[in-house]
Parts: sequence; C-alpha cells; structure tokens
Amino acid sequence: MLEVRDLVVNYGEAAALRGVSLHVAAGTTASLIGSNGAGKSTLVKALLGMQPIASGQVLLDGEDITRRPAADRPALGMAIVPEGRRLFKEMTVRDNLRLGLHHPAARGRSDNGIDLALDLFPILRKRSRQLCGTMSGGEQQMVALGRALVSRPRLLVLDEPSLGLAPIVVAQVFDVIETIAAQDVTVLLAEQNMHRALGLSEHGYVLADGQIVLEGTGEELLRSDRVRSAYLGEQ
Amino acid sequence: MFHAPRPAVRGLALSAAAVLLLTACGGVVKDDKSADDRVAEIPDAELVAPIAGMECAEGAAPTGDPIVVGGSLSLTGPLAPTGTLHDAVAELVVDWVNECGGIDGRPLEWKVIDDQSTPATVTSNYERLIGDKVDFVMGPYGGAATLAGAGPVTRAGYAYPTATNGAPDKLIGENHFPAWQMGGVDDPTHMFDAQAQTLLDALESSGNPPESAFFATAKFPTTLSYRGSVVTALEGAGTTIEGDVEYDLGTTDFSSIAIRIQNADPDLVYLGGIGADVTNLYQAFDAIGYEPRSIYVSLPAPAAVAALGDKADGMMISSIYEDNPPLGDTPIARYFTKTYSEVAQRDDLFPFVETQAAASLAAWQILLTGITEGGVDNAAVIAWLNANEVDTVVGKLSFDGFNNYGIDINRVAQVQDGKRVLVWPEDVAGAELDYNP
Amino acid sequence: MNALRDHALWRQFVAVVGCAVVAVVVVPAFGSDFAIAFGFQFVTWIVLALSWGLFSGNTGYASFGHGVFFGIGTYAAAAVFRHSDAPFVVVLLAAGLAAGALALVVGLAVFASSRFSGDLFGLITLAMAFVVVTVVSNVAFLDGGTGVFVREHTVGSWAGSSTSHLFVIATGLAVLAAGVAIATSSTRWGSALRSIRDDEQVAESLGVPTYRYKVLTFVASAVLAGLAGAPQAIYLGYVEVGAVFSLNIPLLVIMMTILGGITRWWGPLIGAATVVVLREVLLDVGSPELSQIILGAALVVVIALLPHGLSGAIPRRRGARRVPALEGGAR
Amino acid sequence: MSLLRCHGITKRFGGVKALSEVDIEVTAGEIVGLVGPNGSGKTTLLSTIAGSLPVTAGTIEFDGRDITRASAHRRAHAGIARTFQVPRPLGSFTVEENVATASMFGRHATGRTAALERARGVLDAVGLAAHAAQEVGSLTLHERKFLEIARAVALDPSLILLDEVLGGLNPSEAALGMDLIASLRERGMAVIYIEHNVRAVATLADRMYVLNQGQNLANGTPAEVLNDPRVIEAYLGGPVDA
Amino acid sequence: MSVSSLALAQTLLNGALLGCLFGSIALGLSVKWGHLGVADFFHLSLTLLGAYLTYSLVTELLWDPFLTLAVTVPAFFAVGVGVQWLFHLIDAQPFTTLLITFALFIVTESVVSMIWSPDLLNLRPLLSDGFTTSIRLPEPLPQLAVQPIDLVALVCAALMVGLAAYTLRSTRAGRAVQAMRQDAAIAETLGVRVLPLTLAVSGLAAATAAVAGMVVSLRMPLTPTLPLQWIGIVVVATMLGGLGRPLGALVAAVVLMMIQNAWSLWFPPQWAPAVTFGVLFLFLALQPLTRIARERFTSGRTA
Repeated sequence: MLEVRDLVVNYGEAAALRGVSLHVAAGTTASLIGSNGAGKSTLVKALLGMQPIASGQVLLDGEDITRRPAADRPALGMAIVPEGRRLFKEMTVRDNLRLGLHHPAARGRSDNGIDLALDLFPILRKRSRQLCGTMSGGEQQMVALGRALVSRPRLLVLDEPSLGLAPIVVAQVFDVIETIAAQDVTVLLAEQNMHRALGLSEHGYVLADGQIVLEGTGEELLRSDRVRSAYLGEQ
Repeated sequence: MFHAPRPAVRGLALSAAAVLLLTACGGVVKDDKSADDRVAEIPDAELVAPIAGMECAEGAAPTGDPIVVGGSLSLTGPLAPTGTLHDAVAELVVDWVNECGGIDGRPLEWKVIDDQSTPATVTSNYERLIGDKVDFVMGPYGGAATLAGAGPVTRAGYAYPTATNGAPDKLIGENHFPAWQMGGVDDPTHMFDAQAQTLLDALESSGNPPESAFFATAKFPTTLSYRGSVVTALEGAGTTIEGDVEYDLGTTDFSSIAIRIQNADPDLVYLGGIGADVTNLYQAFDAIGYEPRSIYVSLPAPAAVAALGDKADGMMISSIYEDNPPLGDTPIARYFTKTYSEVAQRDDLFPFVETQAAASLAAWQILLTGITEGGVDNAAVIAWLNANEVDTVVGKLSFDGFNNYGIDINRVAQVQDGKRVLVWPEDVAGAELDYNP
Repeated sequence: MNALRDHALWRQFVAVVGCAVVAVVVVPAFGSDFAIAFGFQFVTWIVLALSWGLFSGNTGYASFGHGVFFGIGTYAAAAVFRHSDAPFVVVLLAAGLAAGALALVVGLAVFASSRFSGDLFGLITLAMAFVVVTVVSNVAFLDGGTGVFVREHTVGSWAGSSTSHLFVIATGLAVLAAGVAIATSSTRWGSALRSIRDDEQVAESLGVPTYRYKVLTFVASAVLAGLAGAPQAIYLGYVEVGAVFSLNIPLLVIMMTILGGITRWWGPLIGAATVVVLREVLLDVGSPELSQIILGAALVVVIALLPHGLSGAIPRRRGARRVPALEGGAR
Repeated sequence: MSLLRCHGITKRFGGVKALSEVDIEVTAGEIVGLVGPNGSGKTTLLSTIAGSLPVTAGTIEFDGRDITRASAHRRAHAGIARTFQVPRPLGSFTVEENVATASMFGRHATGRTAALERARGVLDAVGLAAHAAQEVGSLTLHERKFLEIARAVALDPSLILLDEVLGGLNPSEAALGMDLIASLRERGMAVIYIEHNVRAVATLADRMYVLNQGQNLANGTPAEVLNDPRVIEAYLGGPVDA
Repeated sequence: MSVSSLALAQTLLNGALLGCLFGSIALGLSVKWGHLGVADFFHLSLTLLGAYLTYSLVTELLWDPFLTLAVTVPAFFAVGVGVQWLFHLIDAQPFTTLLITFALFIVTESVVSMIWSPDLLNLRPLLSDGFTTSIRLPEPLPQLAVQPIDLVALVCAALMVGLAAYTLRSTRAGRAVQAMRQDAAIAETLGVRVLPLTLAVSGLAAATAAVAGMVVSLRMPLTPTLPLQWIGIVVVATMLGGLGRPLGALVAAVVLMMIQNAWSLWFPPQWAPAVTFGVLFLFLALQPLTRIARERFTSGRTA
C-alpha cells in the first residue's frame, strides 16, 4: 500500500534521512522504531508532505504522491497522529474531532465518525465541550487519535503516540491502535517504545542515523540484540 | 477552490436582504435638488474689476513678466477642506485679474505649495517661495500656520495679507494685513471681546435676550478663546450659564452632551464647534427628540449647516459675510458669487460664498489694492496699506490698532428660510434677527 | 568605554563631526533662508530617524510613539519658555528629560512582561500617543487647548533670533544622535541590543540583562527625540496639539528608517535624507495628493522589494551579512 | 559540597505536568548525564535550571544561593551556561561575535575588544577558529552545535548545560564532540549532559540521572544505571503490565 | 449635576448603538489580526472608501444605499484578496504587513481627497424621513428614542458579527480558520488549504468594510481624515475583545462607547478618549497571562 523508495531529506546541509526505503502492505501494521533523533519524525513528516523531500519517492497504492501537497493527503486516505499531539488547544474536543472531517472527501459525511471516536474513548464524550489545552496529556493523545480516525483513513501514521504518557495511558493507547489495526486499516507506527510497537506489528524497521539499519518481523526484531544497541548508541 | 467563504457570503446576502426589509419605508433617497436649484438661482453677473480702483479692460490679454504671488496652503491633511477653498479663490482671482487685462498689463500668477496641514512645513514653504523670488505672498489658512509663516515673510520684508488668522493674539508685525479683522482689542488676551459684544448686542436687539445659556466647545484654539469672551459677556448681561463643557476634536458622538443640554433646556445653546460638529450634535438631538430653543454656532463648516436643511432654520452663526444686501449687492460681490459657485462646484466645494470665501477674496483685494496703489514693491505696498483704508467685499478695512486688526468686522448671521443672511450689526444686516427662545 | 578605543568608530564619528561642522559653516553662510529652514527640518528628521533606529531598529521593538516623545519635548520646551526665563540650555534639558521620563515609566511597565512585544508593543506605544494628546490638550499648564505662543518668549534670545542658530543647534543634536548610533553599532551596547532582536531568550542565556538594556535604550531614544523638540518649539513659534502630535510624524520616522534600513547605523540617516528630499521634490509634482500617493506607494514597493532597506541593499566588503528583516520584537 | 541542588522541581504547561518533583544534584567539576526517553522532561528541566522557564514549584540552589526566582541573565552571571538542542545562533552576528557576546556579558564581563580576543581563543579550542569571521548562516550543523558549546564556554561558567549537542552528527564529528565535552571537565566546569545516545553519555558521565514521565527514575554510576532493568524498560518499553 | 436615570439610559443607548458601528468596523480588523496576523490599518481606509463609494452611488446614480452593497461588497472582496496575495508573494512578516497597510492607509486618504475633495460630504439631507426621524421605543420604554440609521447600524453589526462568530465557531470553514491560526502545518495534513483560506478570509474581512462603510455614509458626514478618528476606539475594542473574536470586539466597542457616554454625562467630555485608553491599560495591567497572550504565545511552548 505504502512504498518509500530511497527517501533523502536534508535540514539545510545536514542529512536527516539518507536514503530510506520501506514498504507497508495493505491492512498490515508496520513499526518504525529507533531512538529519538534517529529520523522517525522526519520520515513521518516527509510521508505526509510536511517536509520537503530532496530525492526519492513516496508511493501510495502505486501512485507517486511525493510532491502532492499535505492538504491532499486526507483525501487519499492518509491520516496522521503527530508527535506531541499538536491539538488545536483553544478549541473544544468536539471541534478538534470535527476538523478530522474537514477534507472534501469527508464532506457531507455525518458526525457519526465523531461518535465512533467518542465510543473508542468514552472519557472524551463527557468532555466534548472542554478546551483541549486544559486536558491532561493522556486525554489529549486520545483526542489526537480520534481526530485522525474520524475520517476513517486507509493509512494511519502515528508518530510517538506513547510520548510523555503515563504507563497506564500508554497501554490504553496501544489497545486502541490494536483495535484500529484489526479493522482493515494500514498502520505505520513510529515509536520509541519498541516492545509495544513491535508487539502489535507484522513488520518492523529500525532506524538509526537516518538509515534503516535492520528490518524484519516484529518477533525477529524483538529477539535481536542489535536493536538494543541501535537504541542505546553503538560504540 | 473557495470552499470556505460560502456560508459567510450567503450570510452577507441574507443580512443585506434583512436590512432592506427593515427599512422598507418608502423611498430611501429623497429627490432632493434644492441645493442645485439654489445654485441655478444665482443671477448672472457682469465682469467688473475685482477692486474699486481698477479698470477692467476686458479682452486685453496681459503681456510681459507675470507678477507672481506665492502662498502655502493646507491642501492635504485635516485642514484641507478650508485650504482647498482658499486655493480655489486664489485661482479665481488670478483668472479674474487676467481677464481684466492684468495689473498694468502684466499677468498675475499664483504659485501654491502644499503644507500638508503641518505648521513646520509652512515656514520652509515661505522660505522657499521667497528664495524663488516671488513678487508677493498670500498668507496661509489657520492660526498656527499664519504664525509659522510670519517669521520668514516679515524677515524678508514682504507684505503679509491673510484671509483668516485664527487666534494668534500676538503681534505679527506692521506688514500684517488681516482680512478678517478683530478690532477693538486693547488687551491681547481678550481679543474676542468685541466679537462677543456684537453677539450680545444682536441678542439684546431682539428684545428677548437669553436668560440661560449652555456652552459646548471643541478643543481648538480659536473656539476656546472665543467661548471665553462670550461667557464673560453673557454673564455680564445677567445670563445664567447652565453648563460649559469642552469636547475633544473629532468627537462624533454628542449624545451625552445633547442630553446635558436637554436637561438644562437653556434659552441659548452655544456650540463652539468647527467642521461637522453641528451635524453630529443635531443628530444627537434627533436621537433624543430634542429641539434647542435657540442655537449659536461658531465656525461651522458651511456644508454642515446646509446639510441640516430645515432644522437649521433660526440657527445663528458667526460670520463676516453672507450673500445678502448691502454687502452682497455690489457688482464685485455679484460677479464673485457667480464665478465662485462655478469654481466651487467644479472642485466639489460648498458652492455659496460665506465667511471663508469672502475673507479669502478680501485678502486678495487688500493685496491687489496695495499693488495698484503702491506698485510692485513690498515696502511701498506695506506703507500704503498702513496709511489707507481698503474697500473689500466684507467692508472697509483699515490696518491699525493692535496687530493691525483695525475695526471689528465680526457679524452674526442667521439661517432664515433655508438661506443664510447677516442679521447684525444693522449697517450690514439683510434681515432682522428672528430670536424668540 | 571600550568603544572609545575602537579606531574605526572614532573615524566614523570624526567624519560625522566634520560633515556637521562644514554644514554649520557653509549652509548659513552661503545658503538661502530657504536652504537654512529646509536644512533645519532635514537635520531634525535625521535626529528623529536615528533615535528611532537606536531603539526600535536595534532591538526590533517597533514603536509608534516616537512622535509623542518629540511632541513632549516640544511642549516641555514651550512650557519652560512660558513659565520661566530659563536659558536655552535649561529648556533643552527639560525637553530631553520630559521625554525620557515618560519613556522610563512606559518602558519599565511594558518590558516587564514578554507578551508586550511585536505588534502589541507597537499598539501600546500608539495608545500612549492618544493618552498624551488628551492630557496635554486638557492641562492648562502645558496647553489646555488654546495652543502656546512661544515666539514672544524667544524673540530676544540667541536661539530664537535666527533660523540659522536653530540649524546649528539641531545639527549639534544630529551629531549627538549619530554619536549614540555609532556607539550602538559594533560595540558592547550594540551587541546587547542586536542579540535582543535576534533571539531574546538566547541573549538572556548569554548573560545580557535584556530588561535593563531595553528600558535604558528606550529612554535614550526618547531623550534624543525630546531634545529635538526644543528647537522645534522655537521654530514653530506657536505650538498646538493637532500639529505637534500629528500621527504623520511617527509614520514618517518609521518610513524613513525602514527605507534606509537598520543593518547599519547610518541607515536611518540616508532614509531620512531620501524621504525629506523626495517630499520636497514631490511638492512640485502638480497635485499635492498625488505626491502623498507616490510617497506611500514608494514605501510599499521598497518594503516589498528591499526588505533590508537602502543601506542593506549595498553589499558589505566581507560579503553580505545575513540580517533578519525588522520583525517587530524578537520572540 | 554540591554546586547545584534542585529540589522538588515541578513544571506544568496548562493541563500537562512536564516535571513532577524532580531532584537533581551536581558537584563542582563533575559530568552528570541526564537521560530518559523522549518526552521525559529532560530539556524542560534544563530550561528551568537555566532560568528560561519559571518553575511551578520547587527550589534551585546554585553555589549555596537560592536562584529559584532569578532571571536567566543573573544565572548566567552566577556561572550557569546552557546550549540549545536546536542551535540558536544570533543570526545577524558573525561566529566570533556570537561567542564574544557571551564573554561581554558573562560571569566576568569584559569590553568588546577583550571579548573578541577571548572568543577567538574559545573558537580555537572548539576547532572553529577558521570560521571566526563567517556569518553563522554559512555554518554546517556540527559547526553550529560546536558554536553553541563555544558560546556557553565563553561565559566562563562553573556549570554548563548541554542539550543534545551530538544529535545529528556523524560518528567522527560526534567523537570530536565527546573529546570537547571531556575537556570541559578538565577546565574545571561541571556539566549536565543530555543526549539520546545513552552510551555516549555513559562514557563521559561520572554519574547519571534517568528521568521518565517527568519524574526521577534512577540515578547512580553509568554502570548501575545502564543495568537497571527499570531504565531499560523505560527506554525500550517493557512488558505490557509495566 | 444631577441627571435623571432616563437621560442616562438614553445616552447609554446611543453609545451602544454607535458602538455597534465601531464594532462592525472592528470586526474585519479583529478577524485579520487574530486569524491572519495582519494588524490591518488599511481596513479603516477601506471602510472610508466604502462610505464614499456609497455616497457617490447614492447621489450620482440615485441608487438605494443598500443596493450599493451589490457593487462594493464584491469589489472589496477582490481588494482584500489582492492585498493578502501581495503579502503571500513577498512572504511578509507581521511587522512588514503592518507597515504596508499603513502606507496604503496614507495612499487611500490622498486618493479619497483627490477624487471627492477634502470638503465635508453629507448624505443625510438626501435620505428620506424614514431614515432620519427618530423612533420612540415601544413600551415599557417609551421615553427612549432611537434613530433608524442607528438601527441599521445595529442590524448590520449584529448580522455581520453574529455570522462571523457563528461561522468561526460552528462551521467547517470557521474551524479550519481557527485551526490554521493555531497550527497551520497540522491543519494542512487534515486537508485545510491554507492559501485559499487566508485569501478568502482576507476578502471577506474586507467585504465587511463595504457594509460598515455604507452605514458610516448614512450615519455621519464624510471627510478623508475620518479613519484617524476611528483608530483609537476600533483598535482598543479589537484588543479588548480578544484578537480574532468578532463578538468580543463588538461587545467591547459597545461597552467602551457606553462608558465614554456615561463619563461625558457627569465628567468633562474632553477626557472621554483618555477613558478608553485607561480601560485598555487597566485591562492589560490586571489581566494575568491570558487572553491576548494566550493566542500568541501558547503555540510556542513545548513540553
């Protein structure tokens, strides 16, 4: 479904991604793991059109979408849960969720997508009129997930959904991701928390210094020592 | 592409429709042509020389070096409405003189520089004109500008005729020839006393002098000084001052002042307002459904008074000239009235002659008389003018007394049947004051 | 002061003094009265533009209140003239102090919170103008609304006797302003100010006491503008609120500085020169409105095409310096 | 005798608690590593120590004085220097002017000429001498990172806060950087060192603190910390019932 | 001086109605400033231009004042789009946009004075009595009177501000505008097209100036320097109301004018303008780190 070929992204003169290739099959879940600074977020941003790409290609269902503007992505069935959530903090939960339905393809669709999201996160239902800026980190992450889900994307990209969350909330978040993954949605999960991420992935990629250093099935990677050294820095 | 605006555009259309419904009370626009009709009523007039001592040689094109008169006027900025009026009169006079064959056969030329309503620029503008060797200068409009221009003009030994000079109560010099004279000043801090006395005399002439008065004055040098004199004069005559407030220049909402007035309900409302203040005050009166028993307005914009229509009937206005006999019934005045209405209409200005336009013409008449009698020489012009009387459209002027202010020519006009007419003093009055608060 | 040992800066300052001396000698001797009057206004604008650049240009906090400081100086001078027989030096000091005191009060309050930066700072200084106008026009000691006649109090004095004397005084102030501008070019003071413009948080972390520098420089900038108000009061002869606090003044000052550019200390100077000369030339363009339109349109074009102004468009010897365009307050 | 003592540092942003009751102590002349997974509050802690962010609760003592409410520049004068994770050079300054600004206003403030001289010395030490007169815009990432260090060093601090100064550098650049950090200790400066490369930190640090969820998770020698199962769990994500 | 409660009620009512006019001018400014980051002085000039265009269309072509909107609204929409397009082309910083709009402010004043002369123009005498005769309020307040023009101002302000507030808060496009201001990059990934949206917002804000201008031409005599008299109250109302909150700006304008009027009833009216700014400073001084700051600074924070 999603294919990335030789992606290179630079920040000024510094290379952030040095030729990354990966492939996510339709309906599967893939993890992108690595310590922070490895380039996970950059890759996610590049996929979503939020980051200029120096060279390489991004293909969705075989179609080259490398240069399509970010605003086109939701109509293609892509959605993102960005790093640090990045909610619209001065808007209510419900309004944040509604924005997930902004793109033209979702136009005219009723609010039942929102109800769906509220069903996934019952706590949000009674807080639907609260401003997001006043919520706790865990609640905010749920809104961010919900915002991505209301448009019923075919490909969901998550960037560090466990970031800065209490363990119990992390568990909840991953439960939700698992539910989503089970519903025929293709998921690309960029995550530092490798046990959790690989635990629910068919396939995993380990990113270090802007390159894929290792790939394999989730279980293979979980057992590999090299993952651990990639994380903690190689000597 | 523009998905976003649609609901709002729809809303705008809706709102417009709703407002239309709201005011669906007959024709929105009056078929009001009265102003144009009145312009059309101005009788045709024959070409005469612009000053008494000059022959009009019609058709004799002037030749030779032009006599250049330079001036600085506020053609842009807040003073521009009046500044452009003075510019229009200057152009009119120059054309007029040249149609009459010029001065001693030499054409007259007008050179104006814009001072953007900034006094600092007035000074350098006159320096520049004098540096360019203009033959004469004409003063600017407004008190601050007049004083700012006085320095270089006096130093260079030029005559300094001014149309209106606002409130500079300090001496400019023997070369100063104001057309709007404020005579009878012995104490410079009371320069408006004579004017205030004129108003008092006018009110008393009606037999019903006001027993109470309310003052509302704009924060503006001239209006404040004038107000001070009138308060003293009225108090001296036994009038109770019910209220005396000042307001900021540019105030558009007069409702609290209107309510204060309504509460006091005085015999006389004194509005020391300039420009459009009178319009805005009447709008506030309208809003509360109040009609003042009588009102006197100093320095209103003529267009603002005219715009009040019937409501202005009975309003008293400070003035030095209105288009009525005896002053308005001379050949010169008739010709000026006619040509000015044409020029003003062309320039989108108020098309009738009143204080400002008349003062402007008078200033030119002073200068032209000086040139005709003294020759093209500033020293001679200054000497002649200081020694003689000049016959102008606003009356006979002499240049003596404090600040060369001569006699006091401030008068009281009243709107009667939609027309402004001088009502006091008696020697220039075209009608009797109708005052019965 | 370390700057005193910097030879390049000294040379610049000496050059400025030299130019000023030549101007003071040549203009009154050979120039017409118009040239002197024009020259006076010319140097006054230079003082205003340089002093605006001193604070707003260097720190990026764009002030719309510079006309207020100039006007306060004018009114303070007028008040001293009217209420005392003090010599001109006292008048000058009073003008500078009055403006400086206002800036101190405003500066201490405004810079205390980081949220009053950017356009919010600009608008607070604009609001300051409205408040000051209301106060001056209602307080009889200063004005009270009728305007103040200055000429009668200055006729006998040296300063009031001739425009060329005013020109000398204003030129002196311009030298002072240029001196201060040079003192904030490549100096410790300048480094502090420009580090605030570039990144206030970084400046703090490097030990720059940003609050103190902002307040003091704001005051210095206001004092210079206030000083320029003293000869202006004499020049006008009669001061009234409408003209003295005209909003055109801060606008023109900002226009001049942006046009000249803030990259180098003399940017405001050439900006002021350009605008003043352009304005004078445009007076002959035919229609006065048209000249205003041309001036406004020229500003739009310059802002759009030369974000660093005229001085920024001239390349430096060592390759062009990368300077952020004035953004009104670093965050 | 501890140089820096932070007690009960708590920092809230709106509804989010970024730090809660964090304690940290640094002795003069030691390198203290500060690690923790992404979002654990390392940079926030650094900012509160440097004075860029006010704390919600807690106290910070430096050199025996309470500096909890002191402004950032006072802390700089007292001897605390910091670097920024994403380099923030002063854009309108040259490289040496950037460094000289720190000397001019730092602990031992000097005039401009002396500061420029000192700046050149510092640039020499970090290997940027050749770029002294350049505009900062022309620097590469690693040069910018080193410039951050140089600027901090030029303050002549007794404590220097390094925020991921090696992030994004290639191995040879990173090695240079580690030498540089080690040399700071030799100059008598204490260092709080944040890096995502835990091994790099462990190599240099005398002691390490681990933050997780904005709280102290562990501290001790690098060996102790690296073998602490809680730490590994925090980094890699532990079993589901964590 | 004692004033009856009736007089107070009347002056407060008048102030509130004039506040509506200022509120509808502030509307466009607030939206542009809050949502596009452009403190747009040119908006005041546009309002003036709208007033003059209305005047000309009414006096020269004898159009119904409301009909003029059919011309001015689309024309101003285009102007608003054009100006924003210029900002986009030169990638203008907030301060640059402020300067450019100021320059346009100067240019417009001159253009207006060149075309219509600097002299006073007044539409009022041409209006039918239905516009100018004041109406008594129905029971229970029959002593109070309002002018129909002020009612027009009220209706226009209520409609425009209400619509703008509703649109911003409760419509798809409005939420997109809010989202764009708070985090443009994320908004884009949700399908918000930033450029067309900013152009449209700028155009619509400018279009409101056409409506406000029409009310101005009905309400007060016109001079080219009128915007200078509005700056104070409009800018203060915009800030007090909270940038980007049209309803806040309207309420602030209404309250400010009511305070000014009440003040003028008891105290010297010449101090009334200072009261406005006193309220602003008081508001800024008392307000802890919220409101104004919140919108502009929170997005910069990271945990």
